[in-house]
Amino acid sequence: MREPPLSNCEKSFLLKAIREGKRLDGRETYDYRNIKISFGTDYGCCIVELGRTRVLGQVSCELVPPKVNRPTEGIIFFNLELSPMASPAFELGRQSELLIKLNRLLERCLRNSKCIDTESLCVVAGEKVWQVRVDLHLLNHEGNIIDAASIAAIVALSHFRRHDVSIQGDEVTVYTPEEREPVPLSIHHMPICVSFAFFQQGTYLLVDPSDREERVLDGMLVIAMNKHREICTIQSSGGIMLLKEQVLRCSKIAGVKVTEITELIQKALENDKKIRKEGGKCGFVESMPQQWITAFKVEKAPVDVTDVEEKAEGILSRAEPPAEAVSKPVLWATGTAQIGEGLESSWRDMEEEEGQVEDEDDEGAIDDPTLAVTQNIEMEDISGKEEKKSDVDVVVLSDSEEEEVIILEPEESRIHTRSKHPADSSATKTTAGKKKRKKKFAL
Amino acid sequence: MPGDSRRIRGPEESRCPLLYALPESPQAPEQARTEPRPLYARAGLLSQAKGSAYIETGGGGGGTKVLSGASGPREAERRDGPGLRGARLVCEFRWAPFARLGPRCGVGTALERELSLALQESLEPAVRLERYPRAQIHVWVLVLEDRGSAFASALSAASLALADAGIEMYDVVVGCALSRGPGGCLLLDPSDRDEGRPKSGGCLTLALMPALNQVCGLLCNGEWTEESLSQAVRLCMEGCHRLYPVLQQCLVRATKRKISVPQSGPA
Amino acid sequence: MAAGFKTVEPLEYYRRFLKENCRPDGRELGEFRPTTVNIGSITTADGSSLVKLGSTTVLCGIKAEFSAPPTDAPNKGYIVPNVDLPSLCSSRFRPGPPGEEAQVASQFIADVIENSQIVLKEDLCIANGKLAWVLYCDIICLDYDGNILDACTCALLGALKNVRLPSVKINEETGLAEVCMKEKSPLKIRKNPVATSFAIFDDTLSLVDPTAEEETLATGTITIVMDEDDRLCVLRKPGGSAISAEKLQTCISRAITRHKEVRKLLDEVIESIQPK
Amino acid sequence: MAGLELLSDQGYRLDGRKAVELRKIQARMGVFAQADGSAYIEQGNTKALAVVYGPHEIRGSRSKALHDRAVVNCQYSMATFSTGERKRRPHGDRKSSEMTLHLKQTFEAAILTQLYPRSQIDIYVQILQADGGNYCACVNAATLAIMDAGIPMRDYVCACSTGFIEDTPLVDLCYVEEAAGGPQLALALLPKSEQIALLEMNSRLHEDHLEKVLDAASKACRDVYAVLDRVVRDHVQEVCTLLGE
Amino acid sequence: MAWVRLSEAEKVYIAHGVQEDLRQDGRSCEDYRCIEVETDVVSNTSGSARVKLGHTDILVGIKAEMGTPKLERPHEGCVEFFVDCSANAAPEFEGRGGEELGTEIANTLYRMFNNESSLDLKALCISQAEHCWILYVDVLLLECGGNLFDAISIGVKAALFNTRIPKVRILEDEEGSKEIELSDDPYDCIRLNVENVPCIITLSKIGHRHVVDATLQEEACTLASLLVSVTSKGLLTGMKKVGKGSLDPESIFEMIETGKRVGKAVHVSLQEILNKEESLGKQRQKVGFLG
Repeated sequence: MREPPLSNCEKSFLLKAIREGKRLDGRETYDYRNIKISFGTDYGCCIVELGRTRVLGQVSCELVPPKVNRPTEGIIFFNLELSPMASPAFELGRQSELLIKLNRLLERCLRNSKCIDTESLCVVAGEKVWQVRVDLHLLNHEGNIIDAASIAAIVALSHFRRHDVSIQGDEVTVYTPEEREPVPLSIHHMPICVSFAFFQQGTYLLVDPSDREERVLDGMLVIAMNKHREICTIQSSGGIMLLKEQVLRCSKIAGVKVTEITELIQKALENDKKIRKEGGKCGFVESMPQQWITAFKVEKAPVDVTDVEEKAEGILSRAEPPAEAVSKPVLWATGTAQIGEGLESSWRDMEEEEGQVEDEDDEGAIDDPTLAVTQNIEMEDISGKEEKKSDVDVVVLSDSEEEEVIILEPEESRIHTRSKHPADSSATKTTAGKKKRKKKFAL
Repeated sequence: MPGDSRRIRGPEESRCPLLYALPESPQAPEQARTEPRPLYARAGLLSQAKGSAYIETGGGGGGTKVLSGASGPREAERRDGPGLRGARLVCEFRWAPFARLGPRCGVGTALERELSLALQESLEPAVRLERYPRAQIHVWVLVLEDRGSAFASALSAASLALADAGIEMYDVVVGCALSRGPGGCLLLDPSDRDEGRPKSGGCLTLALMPALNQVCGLLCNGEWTEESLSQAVRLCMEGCHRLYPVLQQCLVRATKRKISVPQSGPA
Repeated sequence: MAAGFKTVEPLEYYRRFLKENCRPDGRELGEFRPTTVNIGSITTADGSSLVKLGSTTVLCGIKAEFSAPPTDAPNKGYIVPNVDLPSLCSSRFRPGPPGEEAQVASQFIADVIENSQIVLKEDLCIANGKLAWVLYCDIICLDYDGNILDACTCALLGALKNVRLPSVKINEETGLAEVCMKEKSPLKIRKNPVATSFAIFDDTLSLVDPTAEEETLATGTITIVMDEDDRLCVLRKPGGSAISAEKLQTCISRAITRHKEVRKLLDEVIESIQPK
Repeated sequence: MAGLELLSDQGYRLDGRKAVELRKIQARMGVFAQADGSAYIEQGNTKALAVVYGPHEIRGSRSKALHDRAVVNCQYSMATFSTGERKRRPHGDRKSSEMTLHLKQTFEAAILTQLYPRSQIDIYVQILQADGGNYCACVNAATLAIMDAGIPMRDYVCACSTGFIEDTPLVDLCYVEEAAGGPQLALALLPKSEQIALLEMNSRLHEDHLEKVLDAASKACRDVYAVLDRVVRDHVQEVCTLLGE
Repeated sequence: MAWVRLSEAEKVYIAHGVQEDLRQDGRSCEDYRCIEVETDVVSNTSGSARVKLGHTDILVGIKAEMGTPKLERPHEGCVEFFVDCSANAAPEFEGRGGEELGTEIANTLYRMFNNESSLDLKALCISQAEHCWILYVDVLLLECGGNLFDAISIGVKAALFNTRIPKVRILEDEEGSKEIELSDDPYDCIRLNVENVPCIITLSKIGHRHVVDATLQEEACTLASLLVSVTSKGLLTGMKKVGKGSLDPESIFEMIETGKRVGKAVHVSLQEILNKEESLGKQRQKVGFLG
């Protein structure tokens, strides 16, 4: 489904508001929406909410052989999915331009900036390394996916714990969490994307655009930075012309925003750690505001299970016992048998006819002037061969089943048998074997 | 990175046990053969396809079994391209995974694609495509067991299926294959053993419209001299002519069955 | 006239027949179409069988190959079943990768293998942690006229019974496998699962072995897989109209009878191709 | 990073260039006869080919047409033998798709698309040999090809990559310098107005250095501009002589 | 443009011309257009060549990479063909549009090289069942002006001639573990014997006659053509009918004969150019796309 276009009136309203330095949700120009981070019960699972944009991050890992050109490095794979659940405008399974752009931005922001020590993921050089897979799912789309996704990715990675391994000789042992405490990944720094939206050819600038603002903007600039004010990625997009000064200004703002967000992330991580240590409850359910869920208040519907067994017994006793009489299969030929009969089907008459082996070379049918007499030829000359075979008695592989299949047509057969005999005699040997084979495959 | 979730997947890599087989006794020396192997053909056996045909050739210990189905003419899916004036013929040729000795064949290999195209180009001259503007006709060929000359049988089977589907054609296309042994002797309608012989000199598959004496498909590899190649083409054509009556009979029979006239010969 | 009525009101057409306790093709409600089994006809496969249920035709070919056993189960081999519904068998299928129905059927067959333990995966291991058999069971539908699940299950069982694996020795020195193609032995078949499918009409009537037409008109289908000890291996009822417990019990009884029939049929065929 | 010294104490780079020196640029317009515009560029060992078709009617579904401007359609593709290790696919992977997207953005901004409503302009670039600065070579080649096709633009679009090592910005990185993993920035600039058509940066660079690097990059882009301008003028002169004017 | 559309009148005009042995551009039926061949145009490949045949423009790059031999052929290296019909040649080829034609050409190349003598694959084996060279022959189609198969096969031959694979030594230490040492001397290399590498000659049937090296316009009036691959000695290593038409048997024999004759001539002149270029050595000015 295509997103319904924004009406001109809505557009001009939005732009006018931006010109006046106002935003629909009451934020200031450089304000972020509320960021909320919650963790799942498992390590490496989190939901990041940016306003109402929600991204679920999930990290998993497995042991794989490394890439040939980098034998001592682990592999990190990022995958962001935009499901129709987040917005009806997204189609499933199609690599849209937006998706490619976002995925590459994430890769560049997190992988190229080397925020994770990939060498620490190596188990046996050239043979086994950890492959870390970061799956991000957009659950709800209300603008600025990339910022939310980058936060979710780094939070999930920082929260994740992988199985511990030990190496003894060639043997690699992977310990379950019960055997050994899982180990966190070593993270060098935390790059976070900050998006800037430009309006009216770069005259106005907003931080963290919402979906409506995204639809009227002229261009975007994404800057990824860590709290040490190191820029990890810059990406301009959309068809606007920027000036150097604008870029520099944005990078200043990004520095401030990143520091705030990093603090928030660290607080959230510590908080979660504390809860887990104390053995408190964790998981998404805990982070859901109770008052929204009305289902908890519904009383349980009573299910009466007392007499289930008796009921079942009753049904069983009343049911007809399976019929004892079983139809007897008919063996057509070696390897072919049938049960049931009657009923015409297009495959069925095959079986009746299957004895009709056409061996035109053997019959010399090419030179045969009676070529026009088709339908019955084969049957008859088989009968001819049949006779022949018993006469000559060459290689009889297994003749017992053959008769069952072949339908002889007495009136005409004799005529043809006669006409075919001279050509037949030389070829009988091959035919006998052949016919048997044909029958094996009852097509 | 994401794998194919639409099939049930086995291990990443598996190897054919034949590779580890102990060496067997030497094969029987080849002999020149100028006669095609016996052939069994039957048209109109599938209940769902509009036209269908089954061909089985070869003897002893299994033969080449080919099943073909045709559907159409129906409305063309693609409206662009050069197909407006006549129908588009879409052909698919493939082997069942277990159709060949040796390793299990994968789906959509390069060879299958090449042969699908060759099949299409060999059938196109025979089908009166201009009678079905803006339409498309599908032909599928599935090789159930390949004991040599599978593509030649596929050509015949496909054209039978088209005829069985009632598509207008100029003639039935007959396929015939030939292989040349290292000694230079020509073997008509080779078995898989002949085809797979190391250092075999080459293989040729020819498609012929016998009534019009027009060659509508030719596919060959290996090393040939001009003379041997011409000789091979001639032999293949002869082979096609010999198979032609069988296919004709098969069609007549299928038609009779269709109109369900009780068996009373035209004589 | 009847043909016209059938095209315009297919459901009503069927109902008239069903009222008389018979079906347009002349069968009774509880009657299977003639079932033909042909085993061992594909010589290039290690085991094969062709099953026909009326017009529905399914071919199963099994190829055995070597592979390293899975890391989490070093004493097991693999069975890889795949059902292919090519456009050849019915115009309802598109060419290309397996469609929904083929995926569902493949999964169903995989479930049958897993639940019934038809062949123990341990039997397929050659050398612990080193080498194991992979059985690629490719089931191709050649003609689709309904009830492919029954046909596929039967074809799979037939083909598995036909499998002859060459003997394998591991060469001590080289560590490589040595295969002797001359000495072949059959697989050990532990269970004989047989499927029986029903189409449910108008929420009450159940027809056994539905044709393609009946499947499309039915309000629901149900497939029951039984083994020789009268145990349920798989019971598949994908949505559709509800069925009462009594009705279900009748279906199961029918499935038991069907199991006996098919078992006998397969045994007879296998017997006939046994080298004497 | 480790091992290789990318900038010697004397201020020379691996290939003997100075920090702000470009590689040798050679270019030719009008390489192919069948396309509407085409150009070939060599920047050191990076070789790129650009072909332009259009403006023409929209190909495929008409719903893609824009009522007020032309659709710019790009494809970035790398010859399978262009890289040190053979590439499996010429295009269609994530990186190439991203590059395609970037090219599209760059030229949507630079071409006066509003002059050709409801039509389409195809720009296809092909890397024949990759030795760093692929994006930049493509942009430069595409600029020439668009000019060859006679499609009006706001200005030349000149692109150049810049790295940053030991507090010195290095312009026009070659493959070895790129692979070292230091910060790198690609800039596509409209030289006259100093407007940035595309800015892309990777790896880690401290914010304080951003300005320095940006300055070096825009200087390099202006240098590229001088070369491209020369090529265009020579080409036009050549064509004029051929036409006998 | 991969193909053109012609009006009926244009087709008749071309067919009549062919009948008179005078084609649109003044050639006779068995004349080729001018072929430009240049080798060693992409420096990071093991061998490369660019071929220009009329408006057809082909770039072939060959890369030799180390790999493991195929299980069934442990004593041989392998050759992989890949044809990229890039969007440069025709907008229809954008995205996956060129794949169909690309695989068709690649499959044809596989077929024509599928014999014992075309290339000595045993020479590409380094150590049995362990290491071998895999030659990736990548063809890039830059412009289509008809007769792709011929131009590509000429390009492949020229690039194979130009290919230099570094020599390899296998060092074995006491424990039996092997190590592979690549020679870093650029002159210490293996060269391939291209004497038996075939060229494809496409014979297009127009009217009652057949022409070689058809242009796009001529291809548009061709119903059927025959690809014949010929070695320099006149051996035929493959044949294939393409197009929707059929051929009568007599014309096939004629076409085989013409193909063989023309093919031998093409090989002679190609070898001449390649030898000449080789003899110039380093003095040769590389033109590439700048000329």
